[in-house]
Amino acid sequence: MAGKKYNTPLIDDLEKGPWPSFVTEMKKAAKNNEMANDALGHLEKCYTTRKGYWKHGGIVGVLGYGGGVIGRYSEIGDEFPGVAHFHTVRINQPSGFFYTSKALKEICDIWDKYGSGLTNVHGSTGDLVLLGTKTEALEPIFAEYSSRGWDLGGSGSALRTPSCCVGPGRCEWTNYDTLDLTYNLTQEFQDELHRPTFSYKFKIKASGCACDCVAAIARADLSIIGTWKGPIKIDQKEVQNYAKTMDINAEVVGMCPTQCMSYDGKELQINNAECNRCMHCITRMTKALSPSGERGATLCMGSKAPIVVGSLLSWVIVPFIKLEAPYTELKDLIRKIWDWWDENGKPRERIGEVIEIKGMRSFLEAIGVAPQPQQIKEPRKDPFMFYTDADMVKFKAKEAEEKKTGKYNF
Amino acid sequence: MAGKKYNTPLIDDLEKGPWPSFVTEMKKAAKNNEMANDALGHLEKCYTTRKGYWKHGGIVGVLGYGGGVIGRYSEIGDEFPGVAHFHTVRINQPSGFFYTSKALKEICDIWDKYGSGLTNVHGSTGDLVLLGTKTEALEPIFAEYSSRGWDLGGSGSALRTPSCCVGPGRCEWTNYDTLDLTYNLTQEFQDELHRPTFSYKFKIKASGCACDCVAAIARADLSIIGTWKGPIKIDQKEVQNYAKTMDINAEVVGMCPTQCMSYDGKELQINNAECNRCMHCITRMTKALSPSGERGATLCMGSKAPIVVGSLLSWVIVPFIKLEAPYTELKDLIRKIWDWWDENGKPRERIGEVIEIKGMRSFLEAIGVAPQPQQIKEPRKDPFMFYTDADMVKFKAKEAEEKKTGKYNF
Amino acid sequence: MALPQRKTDVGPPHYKQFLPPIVQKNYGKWKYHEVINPTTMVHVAESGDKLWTVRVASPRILATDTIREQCDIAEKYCDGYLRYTTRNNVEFLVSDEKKLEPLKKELTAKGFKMGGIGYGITNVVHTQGWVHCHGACTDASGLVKAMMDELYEYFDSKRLPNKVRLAVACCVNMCGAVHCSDIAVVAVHTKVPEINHETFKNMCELPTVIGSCPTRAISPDPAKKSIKINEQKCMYCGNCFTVCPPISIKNPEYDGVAIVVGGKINSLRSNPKFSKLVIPYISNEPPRWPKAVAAIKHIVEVYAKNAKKNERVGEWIERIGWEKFFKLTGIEFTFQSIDDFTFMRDTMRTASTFKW
Amino acid sequence: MALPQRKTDVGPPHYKQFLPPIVQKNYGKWKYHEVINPTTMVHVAESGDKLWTVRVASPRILATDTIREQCDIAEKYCDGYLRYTTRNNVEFLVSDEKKLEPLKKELTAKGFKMGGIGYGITNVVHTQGWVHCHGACTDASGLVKAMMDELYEYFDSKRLPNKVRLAVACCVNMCGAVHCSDIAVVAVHTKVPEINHETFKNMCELPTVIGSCPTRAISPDPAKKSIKINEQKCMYCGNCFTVCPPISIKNPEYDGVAIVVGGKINSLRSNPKFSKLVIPYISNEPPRWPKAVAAIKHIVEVYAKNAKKNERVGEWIERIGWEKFFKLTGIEFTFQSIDDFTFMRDTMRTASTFKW
Ligand code: SRM
Ligand code: SRM
Ligand code: SRM
Ligand code: SRM
Ligand code: SF4
Ligand code: SF4
Ligand code: SF4
Ligand code: SF4
Ligand code: SF4
Ligand code: SF4
Ligand code: SF4
Ligand code: SF4
Repeated sequence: MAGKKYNTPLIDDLEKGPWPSFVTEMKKAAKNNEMANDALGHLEKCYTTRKGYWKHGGIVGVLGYGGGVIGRYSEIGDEFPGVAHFHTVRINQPSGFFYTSKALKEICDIWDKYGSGLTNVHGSTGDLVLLGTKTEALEPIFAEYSSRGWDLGGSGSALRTPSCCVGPGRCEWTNYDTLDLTYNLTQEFQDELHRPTFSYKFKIKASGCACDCVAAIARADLSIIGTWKGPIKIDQKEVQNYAKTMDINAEVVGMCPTQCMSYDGKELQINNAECNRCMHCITRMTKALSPSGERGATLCMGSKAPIVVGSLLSWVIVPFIKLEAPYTELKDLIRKIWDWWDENGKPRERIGEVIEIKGMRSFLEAIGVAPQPQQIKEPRKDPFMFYTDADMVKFKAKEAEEKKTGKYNF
Repeated sequence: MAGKKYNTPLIDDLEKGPWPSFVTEMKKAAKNNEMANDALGHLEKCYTTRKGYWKHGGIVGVLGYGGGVIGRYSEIGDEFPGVAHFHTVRINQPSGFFYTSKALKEICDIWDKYGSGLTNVHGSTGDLVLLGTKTEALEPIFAEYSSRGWDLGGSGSALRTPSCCVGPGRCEWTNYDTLDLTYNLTQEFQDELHRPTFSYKFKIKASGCACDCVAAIARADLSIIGTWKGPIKIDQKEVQNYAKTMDINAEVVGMCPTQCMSYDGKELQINNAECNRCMHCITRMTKALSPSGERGATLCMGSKAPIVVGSLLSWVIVPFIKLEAPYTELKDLIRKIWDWWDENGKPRERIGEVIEIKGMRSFLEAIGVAPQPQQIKEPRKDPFMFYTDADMVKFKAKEAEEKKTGKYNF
Repeated sequence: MALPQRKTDVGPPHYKQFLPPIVQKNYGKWKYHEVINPTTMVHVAESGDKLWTVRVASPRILATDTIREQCDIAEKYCDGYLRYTTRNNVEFLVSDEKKLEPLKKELTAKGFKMGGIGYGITNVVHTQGWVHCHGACTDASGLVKAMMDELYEYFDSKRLPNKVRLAVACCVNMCGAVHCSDIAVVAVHTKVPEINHETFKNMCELPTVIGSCPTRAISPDPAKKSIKINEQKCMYCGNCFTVCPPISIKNPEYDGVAIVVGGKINSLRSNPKFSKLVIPYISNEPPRWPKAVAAIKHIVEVYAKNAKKNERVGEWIERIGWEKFFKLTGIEFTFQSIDDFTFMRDTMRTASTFKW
Repeated sequence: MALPQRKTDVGPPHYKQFLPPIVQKNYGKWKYHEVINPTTMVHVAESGDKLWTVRVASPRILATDTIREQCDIAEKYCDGYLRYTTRNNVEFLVSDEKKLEPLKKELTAKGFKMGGIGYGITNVVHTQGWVHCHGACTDASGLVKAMMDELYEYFDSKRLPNKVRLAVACCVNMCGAVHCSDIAVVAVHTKVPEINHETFKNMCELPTVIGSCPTRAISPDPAKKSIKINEQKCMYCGNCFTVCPPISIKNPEYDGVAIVVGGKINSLRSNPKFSKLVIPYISNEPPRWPKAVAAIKHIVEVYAKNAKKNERVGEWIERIGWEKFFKLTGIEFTFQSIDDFTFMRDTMRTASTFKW
């Protein structure tokens, strides 16, 4: 099969050194695959001229779906026919990125048959990305994968493939079942994932605790961060064990953001009412400290990359929600969120941007969430605020009541 | 003289209680002054109806000046003829609000002759405000005051009356002569103060140290905050004296924002390289601690009240400037600032707003100030930045130089 | 009598002529000071000279006769010198210790109130209100009087963890720059202004009016040769009314006051801070604004009980967290406290780390 | 051969079938873990069961043959189970301690690189670059390879005060969400795009193109039935180019990379933070980007030397102050570091309290 052998001195240099080389991977694939081979030559040309040659993606895909494939064509397809078309196919990964070798090998076999043999395991959103194929291969690829229980992930103005941290699969800190929630939501919203009808993309990411190992707070429109309501349990014996190898006051107590801990060399104490559950102490002394009480998550909303109005981190919307199958409350909320976004967002406006434009109140009222100080770092600074007629009625009624009782209710 | 006696039950209530009563003051004045008397009745009416009756100020003033008088008319001048006109005259206060009784009494005598006998000592900007007179009295008032060495303060789109803290007059912490600087600048910019030619108001306030007793950082377009370059001198004997009545670790060391202090019960130590000169320790132990080394000020720019785009605090422009008469460097800088503002500001845009619109770089380059990390709390977050052609030439030249020397200059 | 010859651009008189001799002598050479009690402090110069300051409350609106009284006292005890502070108190500067007690005695006798020095509450920065400004949605002097009557003990005797700076603004122009106060009152309108379309065309400039609106709520109404206001966007700042008289915004029933807290000016310990909105609306209740006053007092008391020594209100709140502030004070958290203006991005919380 | 029957909306396979038996048994019942060394950690379940994890570096671009190799190893030591991490490493999960050392031996023998656990540097989150994206102003995979070769010791052995998360974005779309990384590279254009007016009218929608511009630099050019770009306002984000092919922004000479630092994701100790710009421009220097790599290494080393244990890069910098960061690293402070975008108000300093 092997086509033209390209001279690739620049990228060859990237085969040296201790870190595994993507160039080596490309060469591996290139041995039996013309597309991969041309991708090598194509890349060397980029390195030589310091410039990319890919064109804007055209709209390609599979029947009945509006996403899951990123169309890609080269400007210099004549020179590198193997990458004249070079579309990627996004396969929705299983929750937590767990696989069996059997499943993975099957994925590989199909991909070798239809594509470049190159993959991204995984893409930044979470998909298993199959890197580079031709338009005519898309339908066969989809038939092969979907018949074996694999589906495409999201792209375009749609729900994007939800993703999560390993959670209960291998972590002592998770506050809900991140794997199940992610699976469940993905199944629930198959239509929204495959058929773009949103104003823009919508991402969901689920982390089991404040460590946020899937970086939800920074790159998901809906960021689900596990947390708890209850005191931190302390195993004083284990504290003593840590004390043997750790300066508890410097490394833990002194770094507690709320200064609610103390350690006198004998006993560690936590004023739980002041603890903000940042997880620092727990991560540093996992054998000695653990959350207790009610488990659930904080829902945050709106994070995104900088285009157009600057990066956003997700904002706390619901300070605490219990997350247990079938997750009805969360699903209802998500639907309300989408409804509001649909009504208020212009094309290419992420939900965070729309909330910024329309105001948090409009959003919270629409989804039926009350204002709570946990949603903010600090209250507004400028006296430029809205009062609804209903607000005024409420304020006046409160004052009338106060007049009666003689007691103020600020 | 006394006119109609008004029944004023609501405001009469404000004569009770320990705090000195402005109503009592108004009544005092009302005894011999019809305008003050009508002001009383007018105010009672406001209290009764919960509504003000003043109209927008018309343009009134004195010949050759564009400011210094705030025109004020009542909507209900028929009912209260004494306040049908009720303009205020702003007298430029002396630096630091120091007076002799002789001077003050003279001010009072003139005011009784032409006005309501009511004053504000002082207005929020700093002027000695004469509260309420008629249009025809303005020229006589001006002749009387100006001939005795008093001038009007600012109003309108002009330089506003500069103001300062007591500084060297009675404070051990001042880093420059706030009184002299304020006097000197006010004299230098008489034309800008009296003849509005700016886009909007421009305020200057000068505090001798970070205590900022004139609140410059929050309410002056140019906020001058005294500071120093040099270590904090420590008198260990006085430290011991404080230790007798003060928990030095809790009240001083533990509250140092840079955590650069330590106290072992015997000696207080400061790591001056890490000190940010916040003044906390010095104010709490003024006998023991004092700044040393070079004295001067930080120049900050742009603070204002919330209308239109929200309140601003002043931004650091020049981290350090020496301030010694005749203050040539500062005056030149102020002129450059005004020139840039003049070129770039639309009517009713304060300089802070214009800087926000046009960008700090445009402003700093125009006034010839280099970028310095002291100007910012943290660098930009979004990768949306401008590069001039000159920047690119510079970057490339630097890299060429690095290639030659084999050493990077990040 | 003929008027004297007017002069222009003479500027303010030189301050030096108003400095007491002891100040002239020790100008810029002060060594330290001691706060003796809330009414008195002493500054000691490098020369060893001592200067006592007695601070006296002022309603800021002064009748000329009161100024004359102050002058008489200054003549008797201070060689005729006196000064006012940046917060509008009057200060008597005494260089002869023997005159200190007699001065205080006379001040007391004449009904002057001493205090305001050190860690308590001093005079309230405020604005014109109904006494003089067309824009006022409340009276400032009356509010101040009502507040200070209630908080008086913190002026003349009772101490707090640190200074608590109060302010009152009679409209959102916030002339007193109340936006960085420990606790402040801002008077607010709560209803969209009404426009007199008849007079509009003659009295107002369209671009100026449109440009005056912070939220772009105003658009032209060509049919009427006037403007229209988008009710969804207007937040009643009154700026349009300031630039255009035919726009009217005053509303006796619904104008009221809001309470903001946690601001500070100086840079000691922490950066200057804006005050933040905690109570969005209290009805205007002249002559004593009982609920607003009670709210302020309540906040002062909760602060006094919970803050560490030296912590300003805002520093205390930032240490414990705003959610805790609302809990401790029992103040209801409303939508109005959620920023939807220029600082929205920085004020929304972006972490699950808060207190319940 | 006939294709199998396609199905739609099956969604991903259920994760449970991919969980190793020990995980199924102890699912959600983990008690604690111990990081044994940078290559290995062990999780202990409430049941007492132990699960060892060996983490292996991945270039993320994997040939199917490499995946097969990983599968073979998993079959030999992990009953055929394996997982990938959120940062694209591969993890081998061992429930039988006896298999641990043989596994590692085989991994080493096969050239797989173990590491990335605990307080060091793990895989670099990155994007497509010249390998696949039309928008790329640099190559991401190449930069990552060059960086990690240089920083390799922090992956497999040398420790740091805390985790240091690196990322590379090949354009300001920042697909990897590098905007909250300890240290990241963002590729940038530095010149205003050029417009092919001929093709514009057929290929682009005017309102979309105008709306795509963050700085409102684009306005219609009716004469040409195209657009014009205000050179004063364009900051080369390329968003117009993304929505409209006739706009071209690639520039081999002037495209380059910027370095941002101090971001973080988790909420431990301090809130999540955005990364901030410290080096505005370094020329694109494939295949090894020596200056960018040297800059990153330099920052890592200064951090390693100066930070306290447990402090992330951003936490360390916030403790010492950004002015000190520039001083310690010797990085030149440029106008580009001064924010003139949406966070300008919050990032300018409003106090004289800084370090010289
Ligand atoms: C493949 C992937 C990068 C990777 O190498 O991993 C990727 C690739 C592209 N992203 Fe992305 N994005 C990918 C994850 C992200 C992420 C991270 C995440 O999802 O966690 C972000 C930041 C988070 C966010 O959504 O804001 C991201 C923010 C963007 C943006 C900016 C969106 C914004 O609102 O600011 C664009 C621009 C756009 O939508 O036009 C974009 C656009 C693109 C496009 C489609 C370019 C375009 O305009 O046509 C890229 C296609 C590249 C190609 O040819 O393959 N991509 N993109 C990631 C998806 C793989 C997967 O499905 O798993
Ligand atoms: C008298 C005084 C209040 C007082 O009781 O002390 C005052 C009174 C007025 N201010 Fe002020 N401002 C006064 C100090 C301030 C301050 C504080 C300061 O200067 O330190 C501020 C906040 C700082 C600032 O400049 O931003 C202030 C911010 C405003 C604003 C908002 C400006 C802005 O850019 O946001 C306006 C509105 C305007 O300019 O149209 C305003 C407008 C006004 C007007 C002229 C109302 C108007 O629109 O016509 C008021 C006239 C009241 C009257 O009838 O007497 N005044 N004004 C203060 C001047 C006395 C003096 O000369 O000493
Ligand atoms: C007289 C006056 C200056 C003037 O030129 O008139 C003044 C005088 C002094 N101030 Fe002040 N400050 C004066 C307004 C201010 C202001 C401005 C304001 O309130 O509008 C501030 C900023 C307020 C803020 O931060 O919000 C101010 C913040 C301070 C501080 C910082 C307090 C803190 O820890 O937060 C100190 C330090 C201290 O208290 O030890 C201070 C210290 C002092 C000292 C001890 C300075 C000295 O050595 O002489 C003076 C006596 C303090 C006292 O009264 O407790 N002064 N001081 C002002 C008195 C106003 C009044 O009538 O009560
Ligand atoms: C495997 C993985 C989750 C997954 O579902 O794949 C994971 C697994 C663990 N993380 Fe994580 N984290 C993983 C990505 C992340 C991310 C996301 C990212 O980097 O994009 C973060 C947020 C990064 C940030 O804050 O900028 C993250 C921030 C943490 C932290 C907080 C560290 C800190 O103090 O700042 C901890 C706590 C700790 O280190 O003790 C933690 C702790 C852990 C623990 C100890 C949790 C546990 O008990 O099992 C796991 C091993 C830690 C280790 O590798 O050192 N994990 N961890 C991810 C491994 C990526 C890799 O290949 O190296
Ligand atoms: S986010 Fe929390 S629960 Fe999830 S893997 Fe990381 S540490 Fe564990
Ligand atoms: S979880 Fe965080 S806030 Fe709570 S005690 Fe531990 S370190 Fe302190
Ligand atoms: S600002 Fe500083 S120098 Fe001026 S009076 Fe206040 S404490 Fe003294
Ligand atoms: S001036 Fe402030 S930063 Fe400096 S040592 Fe004193 S308290 Fe610390
Ligand atoms: S705050 Fe408003 S109402 Fe009060 S004096 Fe200033 S402009 Fe007038
Ligand atoms: S009151 Fe303020 S917000 Fe409302 S229309 Fe007028 S200017 Fe705009
Ligand atoms: S960061 Fe930009 S260039 Fe890189 S993959 Fe994403 S969209 Fe493409
Ligand atoms: S490159 Fe970005 S800033 Fe420049 S014109 Fe295009 S969209 Fe606007």
